[in-house]
Amino acid sequence: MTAPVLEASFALNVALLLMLVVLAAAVVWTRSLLAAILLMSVYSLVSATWLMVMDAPDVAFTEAVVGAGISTIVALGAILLTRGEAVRVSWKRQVVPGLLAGLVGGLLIYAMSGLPDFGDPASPANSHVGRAYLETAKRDIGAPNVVTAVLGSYRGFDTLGETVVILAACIGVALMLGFGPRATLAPPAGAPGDHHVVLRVTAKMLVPLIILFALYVQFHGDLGAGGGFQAGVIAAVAIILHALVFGLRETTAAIPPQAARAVAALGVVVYAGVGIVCIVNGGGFLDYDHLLTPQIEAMIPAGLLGDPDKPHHWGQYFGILAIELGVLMTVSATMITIFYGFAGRTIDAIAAELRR
Amino acid sequence: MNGGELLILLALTLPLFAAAMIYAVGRMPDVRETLTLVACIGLAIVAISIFVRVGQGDPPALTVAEPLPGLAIAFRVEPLGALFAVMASVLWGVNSLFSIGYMRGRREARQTRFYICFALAMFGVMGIAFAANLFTLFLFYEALTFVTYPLVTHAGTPAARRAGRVYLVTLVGASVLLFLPGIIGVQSMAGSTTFTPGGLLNGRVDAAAGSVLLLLLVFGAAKAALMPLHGWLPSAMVAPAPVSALLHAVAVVKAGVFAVLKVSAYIFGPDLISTLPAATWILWMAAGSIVIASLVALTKDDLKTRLAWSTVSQLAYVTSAAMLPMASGLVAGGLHMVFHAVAKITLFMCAGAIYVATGANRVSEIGGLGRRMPWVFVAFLAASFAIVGLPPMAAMWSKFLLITASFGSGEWFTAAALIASSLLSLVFLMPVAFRALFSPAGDGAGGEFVRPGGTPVTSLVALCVTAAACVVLFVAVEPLADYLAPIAAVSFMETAP
Amino acid sequence: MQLEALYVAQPALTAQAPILAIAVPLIGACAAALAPSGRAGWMISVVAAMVSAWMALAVAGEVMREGVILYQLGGFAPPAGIALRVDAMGALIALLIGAVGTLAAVFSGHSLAAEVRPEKHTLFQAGFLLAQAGMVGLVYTGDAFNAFVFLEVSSIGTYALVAAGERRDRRALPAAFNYLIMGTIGATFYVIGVGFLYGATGTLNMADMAARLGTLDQNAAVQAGFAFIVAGLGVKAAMFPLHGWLPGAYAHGPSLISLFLAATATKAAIYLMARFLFEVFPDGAAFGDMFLQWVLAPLGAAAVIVCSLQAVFARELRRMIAFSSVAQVGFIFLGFSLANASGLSAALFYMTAHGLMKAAMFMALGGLAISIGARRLEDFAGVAREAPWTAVAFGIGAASLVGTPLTMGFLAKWQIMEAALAGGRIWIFAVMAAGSVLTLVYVGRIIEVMFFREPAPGAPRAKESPVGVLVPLLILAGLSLWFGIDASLPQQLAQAGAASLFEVRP
Amino acid sequence: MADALFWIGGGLIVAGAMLSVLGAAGVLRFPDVYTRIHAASLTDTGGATLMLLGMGLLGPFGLITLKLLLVWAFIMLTSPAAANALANAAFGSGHRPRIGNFQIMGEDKATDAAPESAGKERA
Amino acid sequence: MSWIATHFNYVVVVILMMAGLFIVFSSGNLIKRMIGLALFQSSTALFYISFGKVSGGTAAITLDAQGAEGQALAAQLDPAYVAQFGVEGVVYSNPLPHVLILTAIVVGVATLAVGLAIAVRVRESYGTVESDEIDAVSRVAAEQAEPAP
Repeated sequence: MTAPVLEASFALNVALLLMLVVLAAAVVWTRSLLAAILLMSVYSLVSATWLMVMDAPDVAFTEAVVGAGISTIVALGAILLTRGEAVRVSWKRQVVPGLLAGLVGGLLIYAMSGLPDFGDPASPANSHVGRAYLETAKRDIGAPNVVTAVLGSYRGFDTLGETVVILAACIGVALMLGFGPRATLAPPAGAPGDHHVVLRVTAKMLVPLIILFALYVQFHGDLGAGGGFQAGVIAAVAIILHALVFGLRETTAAIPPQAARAVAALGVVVYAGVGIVCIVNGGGFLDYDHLLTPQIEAMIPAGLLGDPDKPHHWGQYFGILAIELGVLMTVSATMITIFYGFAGRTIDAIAAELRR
Repeated sequence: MNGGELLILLALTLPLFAAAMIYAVGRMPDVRETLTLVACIGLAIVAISIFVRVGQGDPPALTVAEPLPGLAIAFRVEPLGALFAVMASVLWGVNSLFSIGYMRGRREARQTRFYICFALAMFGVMGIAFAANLFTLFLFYEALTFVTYPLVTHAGTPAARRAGRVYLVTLVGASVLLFLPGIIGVQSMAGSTTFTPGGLLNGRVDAAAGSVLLLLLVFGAAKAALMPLHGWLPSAMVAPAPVSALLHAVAVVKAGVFAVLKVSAYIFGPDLISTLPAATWILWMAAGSIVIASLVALTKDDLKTRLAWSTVSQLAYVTSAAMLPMASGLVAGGLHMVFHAVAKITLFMCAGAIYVATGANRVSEIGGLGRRMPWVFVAFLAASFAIVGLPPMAAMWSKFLLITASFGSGEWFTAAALIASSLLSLVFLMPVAFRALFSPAGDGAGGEFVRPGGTPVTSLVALCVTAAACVVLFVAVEPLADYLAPIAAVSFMETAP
Repeated sequence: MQLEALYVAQPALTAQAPILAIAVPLIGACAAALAPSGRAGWMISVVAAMVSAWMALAVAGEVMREGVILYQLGGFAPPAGIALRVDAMGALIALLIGAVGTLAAVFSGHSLAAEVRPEKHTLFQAGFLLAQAGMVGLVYTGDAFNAFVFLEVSSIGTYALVAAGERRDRRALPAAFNYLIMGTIGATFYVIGVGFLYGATGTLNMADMAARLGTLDQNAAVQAGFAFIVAGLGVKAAMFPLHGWLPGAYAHGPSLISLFLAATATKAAIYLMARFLFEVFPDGAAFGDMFLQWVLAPLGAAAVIVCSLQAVFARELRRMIAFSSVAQVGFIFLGFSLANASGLSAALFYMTAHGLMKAAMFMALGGLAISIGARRLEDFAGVAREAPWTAVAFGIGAASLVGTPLTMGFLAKWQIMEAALAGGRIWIFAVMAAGSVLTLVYVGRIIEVMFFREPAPGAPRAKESPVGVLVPLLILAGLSLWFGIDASLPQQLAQAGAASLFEVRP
Repeated sequence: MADALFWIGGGLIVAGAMLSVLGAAGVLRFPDVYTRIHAASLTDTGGATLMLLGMGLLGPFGLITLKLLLVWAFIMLTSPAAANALANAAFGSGHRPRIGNFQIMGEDKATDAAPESAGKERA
Repeated sequence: MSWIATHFNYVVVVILMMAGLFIVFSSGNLIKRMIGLALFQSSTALFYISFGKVSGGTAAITLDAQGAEGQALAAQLDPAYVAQFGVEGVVYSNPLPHVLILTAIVVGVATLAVGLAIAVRVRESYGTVESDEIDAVSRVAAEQAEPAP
C-alpha cells in the first residue's frame, strides 16, 4: 500500500510541532509566571493551527477558545492573586524530576515503536470503530459533521460526563473562591469618563457580536466545526469582556453569581433530562430515536429542514440540539462562575482574609 | 431444635446469662455469689448430661453460622471435649466456693468484675470443649484470652499490668502468627477444619507440609506453655489464688493442651503423627520442657511460682502424650489433663488458703504451719502425691500409661524425662508439706492468723473436695479411660500392658 | 442470605437500574446545587444516594440471576456506542459505594455543620453526589475512555471538597493541591495508556479490546499501554509508592470526604485496574503474569510493611488510619498478585470489608470531631467514657481492621491467606501475617488510648455523637459484624465476579 | 487568470507575513512600551489585512469572501482598541515614553521593570 | 530515517510530555506546576490526534464526492487509494480521536480552574505558593500541634 504523503502538509506538521517544542522549552526555562502563561497561550494557538492541519477543526476550535482564551484568563487571574515569579530551583533538585521524566519518556519512546506509522489509513485505530462512524453516521444520525454525531449521539454519554466535569469544576471553584470576601472589580482606571472610552465603545459593539457568533457556532455544529462547548466558552468570553471593561459590579448586576451557578446545574439537568425522557418513551438512556413519541414526530412538517424528500432523523436531530443546549448552558455559566471566583478576590481581599 | 442442640446452646448461654445477672446484682454480694454457685451447678448438670449423651453414642451437635463455605461456627461434642467440659464446670463450682472465702477474706476490690470474668471464661471454655472445627475452637480460644486478661491484672499494680502485657502479647502473638496461619494452612489443604476421627489431614499432606502445620499449631497453642512460649505462665502468678487455681491449673492452660490433643487426634490423627518428623522434634522439646521446668521449680521459693513451673512441666506431659506415635498416648494425655487439673487446683487452693490465713506465700515461711492448718496441708500432701504420680492417686495411672506408651513407641528420651521429672517433683513438692506438717517450728509456726479464724470454711471445703477427688478418681480410672477410648480407637485393656 | 430476597424492583425499572444508579445522583447533584438551604441540600443528597444504592442493589440481584448485564447507551451497540457492563464484581463495588454513600450522606447533616461554612453546604452536597455518581459510573462502564471521564467526574469535585476542610485544618489546602496534581497525572497516564491500546486495537470498548488484543501482547505499544494504565490507576488506587497524596488528603479533609474516599475511591480505581489486568489484557500472557508476580506483589508487600510501620509511628490519629489505608491496599494487591480466581475473589471481599470498616472508623472520628477538635492520638484519651457508642463503633471497625474473628476483616484476611497458601506463595502468606501483627500494634495503641487511658486534665471533653451520626455509624459497624458472621452476600458476588473474569481467560 | 490570481494572492500573503515578522522585530528592538505597542499593532492590522486580501483572492468568491471580510472588520475593530487599552494601562501604571520631551524631562529611568515591581508592592 | 519520518509526531509528543512532567515534578511553585500539568495534558491531545490522521484525508464532515470540493480532494489522490480507504469516494481522517480529545481538553481546563482556585486559597492561607515555604509553615504548626478552636 502506498500512502500518498502530502509533502506540504507534512512539512507544515513538522514546522508547527517544532514550534511547539520550542515553546515548551521556553515554558520550562522561564521563571516569570506571566511569561509562562503567555507562552502557553501562544502554544495553544500554535497547536490549534496544527490541529487544523491534522483535519481536526472541532478540536482546533476548542483548543483556541480554551487554551488561548479561557485558560489564559484564569491563569492570569490566579497570578494576579498570588505572585508573578517562581523561586529558582537548584539544579540538585532537578535531577530526580529529570530522571523521572526521562524514565517516562524512555518508556514512551520504546512504546512508540509499536505504534502504526503516522497517517497510515490501515492502522487499527483508523480502520475499526473510527471508520465505522464515518460509514454509518449519515445513516444513523443524519448530521454531516461526524464529530458532532459521535460526540452528541454515539458517545453522548461521554459528553454528558464531560459536561458534568465542567459542573464539578464550577462547584469546585465556587466552593474555593465563591464565598470569600467579594470585591468589586472597578473599571480599569478609577476616574470617571477617563481615557477608556475607546475600550468601552468597542466593547459595547463587540459583546453582542460575540454572543451572536456564539449562537452561530452553537447551531452550526451539525454542519461544520463547532457545538455547545465552543459556543459556551465564546458566550462566556463576551460576558467576561463586559466585566473587564465595565467592572464586576455591573456584570454581576446583570448576571448574579447565583444565577450563573444555577444555569450551570440546569444545563446538566437538561442533558440528563433528555436521557430520562428517552427512557420514559421506551428507549434506553440517551437513545434519541425514542426521544420523540410517534405522535410528536408526526406533527413535524416534513420539509422543516429543507429537502422534504430526505428521510430525517428527527429524534437524533432534536436530541443533539437539546443536549448541545445543555452543554452551552453549563459551559458558559461555569466559565462565568470561574471568572467571578477569581475576579472577586483581590489582593485587598487576601489581606483581609489573612487578618481574620 | 433437638435436645442435643439445646444442651449445647444451654452450655454456652448459661455462663453468658450468669455474667449478665452477676453484673445486674453486682451491688449485693450475697445474691451475686449465690447466683454464681447456682450457675456453676446448672452448668455442671448440663455438662454432665452432655457427657452422658456422648457416652450413649448420641453426641450433640449444633451449627450456629457459616460465614464462608467450609468455615462454620459449629459444635460437635466428642468424648475428650465432654470430659473437658465436665471437668471445667465442676471445678468452676468448687473454685467458686473457694473464691467466696478467699475474696471476702482478702477483702479484694472489683469482686463483681472478677465473677463476671470467671463466668465469661467458662463461656470460652465451653466453646473450646464443644468446638466441631479448628476455626470455632480458635474463636473461643481467643475469647478466653481476652476475658481472662482482666483477671490476670486484677491487682492493678504495675507488676500485674506488666504480667498482663506479657500474657496478652505471648498468647495473642502466638495465635496470630502461628495458630491462625496453621488453621489457614489446614483449611487450604483439606478444604475444611472439621475435627475428623482418624485425622482430617491424614493422607492429604506430605511430611514436610504436615510438619510445618504441626509445629505451627502446637506452638501456636501457647496456652499449653510449651517451652519456649511458657514465660507468661509464671509471670501470671501475680493474680489472686483462685484465678491461678482455675485459670492456670484448669481452664486456660488446659484449653491449650486440649487444643493440642484435639489437633493431634482429629486434625492429624495418630497415623499421620507417627510419620511426621516434627512430632519427634516436639517430643524432644517437650522432654526438655519437662525437665527444665522441674529444675526451675526447685529454685523457686514463692509457692505459687513453684507450682506454676510445675504446671509448665506437667503440661508438657500432655503435649508429649499427644505427640507420641501411638494411639494410646492420646488416652493417657486426656486422662492426665483431668487428673493433673484436679491435683493442681488443690495445690493452688491450698496456697491460697495459706495466704489468706497467714499472709505467707513463700515456702520458707510455712515451717510448722501444718499444726494449725492440718486440713490444708493434708490436702496439699495428697495433691503432691498426685503430681509426683504415687498411688493411690489418680494421676498415677495417667503417668503410668504415658511412660508405658513412650517406652512402647521407643521414645526412651521422653520416658526418661518423665521419670526424672517425677523424681524432681518429689524433691520440690514433698518438702513443702513435710516442712509444714513435721517441722517443729518454722517461721510461720508462731504468730497470729492474718485473718481471724484462719482459712474460711468455704475455701477449706473446696480444697478438701478436690483432694478427695484425686483419690476417688484412682478407682474410677477404667471407665474414664474407656470413655476416652474412641478418640484413639483403642480400649483401656489394650493400653494396659 | 439470598440476594434476590433483598430487593424489590419493578421489572421495567430493573432494566434501567444501571443507568439510574448513575443518573439519579447526577441529577440529585444538580438539584442540591440549586437547593435553597443546606438542609434541603442534605435531604436531596440523602434521597439521591439512597435511590442510587437501591438501584445498585437491584443491579446486584439481576447480576446474580442473569450474569453479566449489558446496557447500551444511546441505543448503539458497542463498540460504536458506549455500553455499561456490570459483572458481579462491579455490582459488589457499586453496592459498597451506594451503601457507604447513603450512610455518609445521612452523616453529612451533622458533620458539615461542624466542619464547613454554612453557605457552602449545598455546593458541598452537590460535589459529594457528583463524586458518588462518578464512582458508580466508573465501576459500571464497559468503555475504557468513558471510564476516564468518570474518573474525572469523581475526582475534580473531590479535590475541592478535600480543600474545603481548610476551615478546621488549613493543611487541607496543600494536601488537596497535591491530590489534584497526583490525581491528574494519574488520570493522564491512564488516558495515555488507553491511547496506546486504542492505537493498537482501534476500539475503546473493553470487551472488544480484549478480543482484539488476543495476539498482541508482544507489541511494545500494548505493553506500554498496560504500564501506563496500571501506573495511572495505581496513583488513584494509592498503590505504593504512588500513594503520596493519600495521607494528607484523608487526614486533613472534612470527615465526610475522608470517610467516603477511604471507603470507595481507592476501591473503584482498584476495581478498574483489576478489569484491565484480568479482563482486557492478553490472557495468560507472560508479560501480565510477570507483572503480577514481580511488580504488583512486591509493591503490595512493601505497602503492607512500610505503611503499617508509618502508621505505627504516626502521631495524628487520622493520619495513622490513612497510612493504614495504604497498607490495606497493599493487602488487596497481594490478593490480586495470586492471579487466580480465589485470590481475586478474596481481594474483592477484602475491598468490601475494608470499605466498610474504614468508613466506620472515619465516621466515628467525624462524630467525635463534632465536639472535640482533637488530632493527636493522645487527645483522644478516654473518649470511650464520654462517647461510648461512638467509641464502640470505632472499636468494631478497628477490630475488623486487625482481623478479629467474627468480623468481616477476619474473613477477608483469611481468604487471601488461604488463597496464598493454596497458590503455594508462602512469602505472601508470611507478609500478610507480619502485616496483621503490625496492624495489631497500631490498632492496639489506639484502642488502649481510647478505652483505657484517663483523659488529660483540662483537655476538652468529647461528647457522644448525635443520633444522626450514631445511626449510620452503628449500621456501618453492624455490617462489619454481620458480614463477619454471614458473609454470603459479598462472598457470592465476589466469587461470581472473580469467576466471570477468569472465565474470560481460556 | 487563475494563475495570476494565485500569484497575486500568494504574494499578498507573503507580504503580510513579512510585515508581521517586521512587527515582531520591532517589538523586540524598540526602546519603550509605546513604540513597541505601536509596532505590534500597526503591523498586526496591516499584515492581517494583506493576508486576508490574499486569501480572498485565492479562495472561491462567495461565502468565504464574506467571512474574510467579517474577520477583517473584527480585526480592525479590536486591534486598535487593544493597542489603545494597552497604552492606556501602561501610562496608568507609571510608564513614560523614553523619547521626545518626556526623556528630556527625565522621569523614570527604569520603566521596564515598573509593572512587576508594582505588582510586588501590592502583594 | 524513515522511522523518524513516520514517527516524528510521536517523538514530539514524548518531548512535550517530558517537559510537562519535568515542570510538575521539579517546580515548587504551585502555579508553575499547574502550567506544567496543562502542558502535560495537552501533549496527550497531540498524541491522540496524531494517530487519527489519515494521509490525504480531510476533516470528518461528510462531503458529496461528486461536488466540487470532493472532486478537488479526489484529484490529489490515487483512485485506488480512495477506493480502498475512502467512504463513499472521500477519504476522511478518523473522527473518534477528535471526539475523545474534545473531552480531554475540557477536563484539562476544569482541572486547571480547580487547581488554580486551590492555589489561590493556599496563597491566602499561607501567604505563599511555594511548596518549601508551605512545608515550613506546616511543620511549625505540626510541632505546636494545637487542637483547632
